[in-house]
Amino acid sequence: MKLRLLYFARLRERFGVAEEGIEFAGATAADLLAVLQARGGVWAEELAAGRAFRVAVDQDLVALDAVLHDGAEIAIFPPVTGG
Amino acid sequence: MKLRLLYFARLRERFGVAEEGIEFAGATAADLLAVLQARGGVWAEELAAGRAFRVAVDQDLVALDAVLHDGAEIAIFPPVTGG
Amino acid sequence: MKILVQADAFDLGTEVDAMRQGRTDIGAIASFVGLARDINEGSGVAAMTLEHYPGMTEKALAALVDAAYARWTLQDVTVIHRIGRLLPGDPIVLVAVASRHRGEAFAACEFIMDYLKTQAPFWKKEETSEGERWVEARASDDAAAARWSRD
Amino acid sequence: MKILVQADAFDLGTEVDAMRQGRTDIGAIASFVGLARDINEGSGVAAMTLEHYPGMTEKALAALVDAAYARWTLQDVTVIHRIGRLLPGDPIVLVAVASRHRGEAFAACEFIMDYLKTQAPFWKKEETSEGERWVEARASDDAAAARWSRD
Repeated sequence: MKLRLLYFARLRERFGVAEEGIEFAGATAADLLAVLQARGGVWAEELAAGRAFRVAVDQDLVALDAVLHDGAEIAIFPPVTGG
Repeated sequence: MKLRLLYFARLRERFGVAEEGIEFAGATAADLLAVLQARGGVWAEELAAGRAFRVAVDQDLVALDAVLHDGAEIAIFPPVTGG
Repeated sequence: MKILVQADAFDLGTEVDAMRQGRTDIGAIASFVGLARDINEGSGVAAMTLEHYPGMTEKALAALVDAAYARWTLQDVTVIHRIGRLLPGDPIVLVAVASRHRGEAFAACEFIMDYLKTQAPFWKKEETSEGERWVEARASDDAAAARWSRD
Repeated sequence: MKILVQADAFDLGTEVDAMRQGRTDIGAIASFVGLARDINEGSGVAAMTLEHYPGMTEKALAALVDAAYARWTLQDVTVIHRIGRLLPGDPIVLVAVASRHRGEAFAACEFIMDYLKTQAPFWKKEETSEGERWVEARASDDAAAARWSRD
């Protein structure tokens, strides 16, 4: 399936990318994170188990077992700090 | 001792008086209430045990065992309803 | 700290702007405005008149605000309560609390309102279609104030 | 209901006056303004920039407000959150809640702020004397939001 990935705030800066399109063969958000971690470097570091980040699918916060669908907009970002 | 008595809101209207000076021979707020109840009529009715009213001495809310002093300003009024 | 008892209307924006004027250390301002409603206890209310106990009123409000300062770390507090005749829609009372942190601002603002409702000597008389009536105190207001002593 | 995400400043008085304009059925308006402070975590802050996730931000704020309407009897809610670069003393966020009764207005206002802090996709970057830094989420904000699910 094709996914559109968005990164925000500190993660956007660390990864050096705000947005990308990828072809994804897994099923869940956790599978996607494994793909991204496999890029190594800052990806492995920031998305390691135990690091604090959030995942949204089509603009709703989800747990890591959320099942993704073709054309989904997946955002990965640090815990929010507005208000 | 001499006391200045003030009445507010519904009690002021029921008693038909906003303020009076009295000579008082008792000791506590409860003694004063007994004196006022002894006037009978609306006084006995409104100040009966179990009726909801408040007593302030020199502009502080007090319990009925509060000891009064010469020259005190005693206010008797219904539970407050501002705000 | 600013405590006023007045017949005149107040303006929330003006009061809150005055609190933060020239300051850059305030993180949170919680505020409350109580308004005269056109219906109370099932009856239409055309107007109300607020009576108070001059002298004790200011003293009671100052004691409430002092208690809030003693309990939380606050940067400024404004309390304004109107007296006299008010129409439905008119603001009656304003409480605004500035603090570094929102939790303290919210708590102190609600604490002051809850105690004001049970401790400050104001009384409302309503003009309804059935005639004039004094508003009765509510058990729910006593319960709201009592929450703060149970912590 | 009014939800705005904007770079421009807002005015508390204008927003609250708009809520009560022409109405005589509102009894209580609780409001909150969060402001940019000149000090955070012990460092001087010269300015901050608020980033957000366009699209999700509006959706998340609407969901928070819907949750508040579902939980309490509310008459109107306004939420405005600013984005972009702000200076110390600048207002960041406004939440105002109108209800017949003060307890509901206070609770809903604090609930919306607590969840906004943990659910709405905004991020603050501060300019301090030691350079730029992203503000870290606070455990106390998670705890504040969690209170509302424990009732």
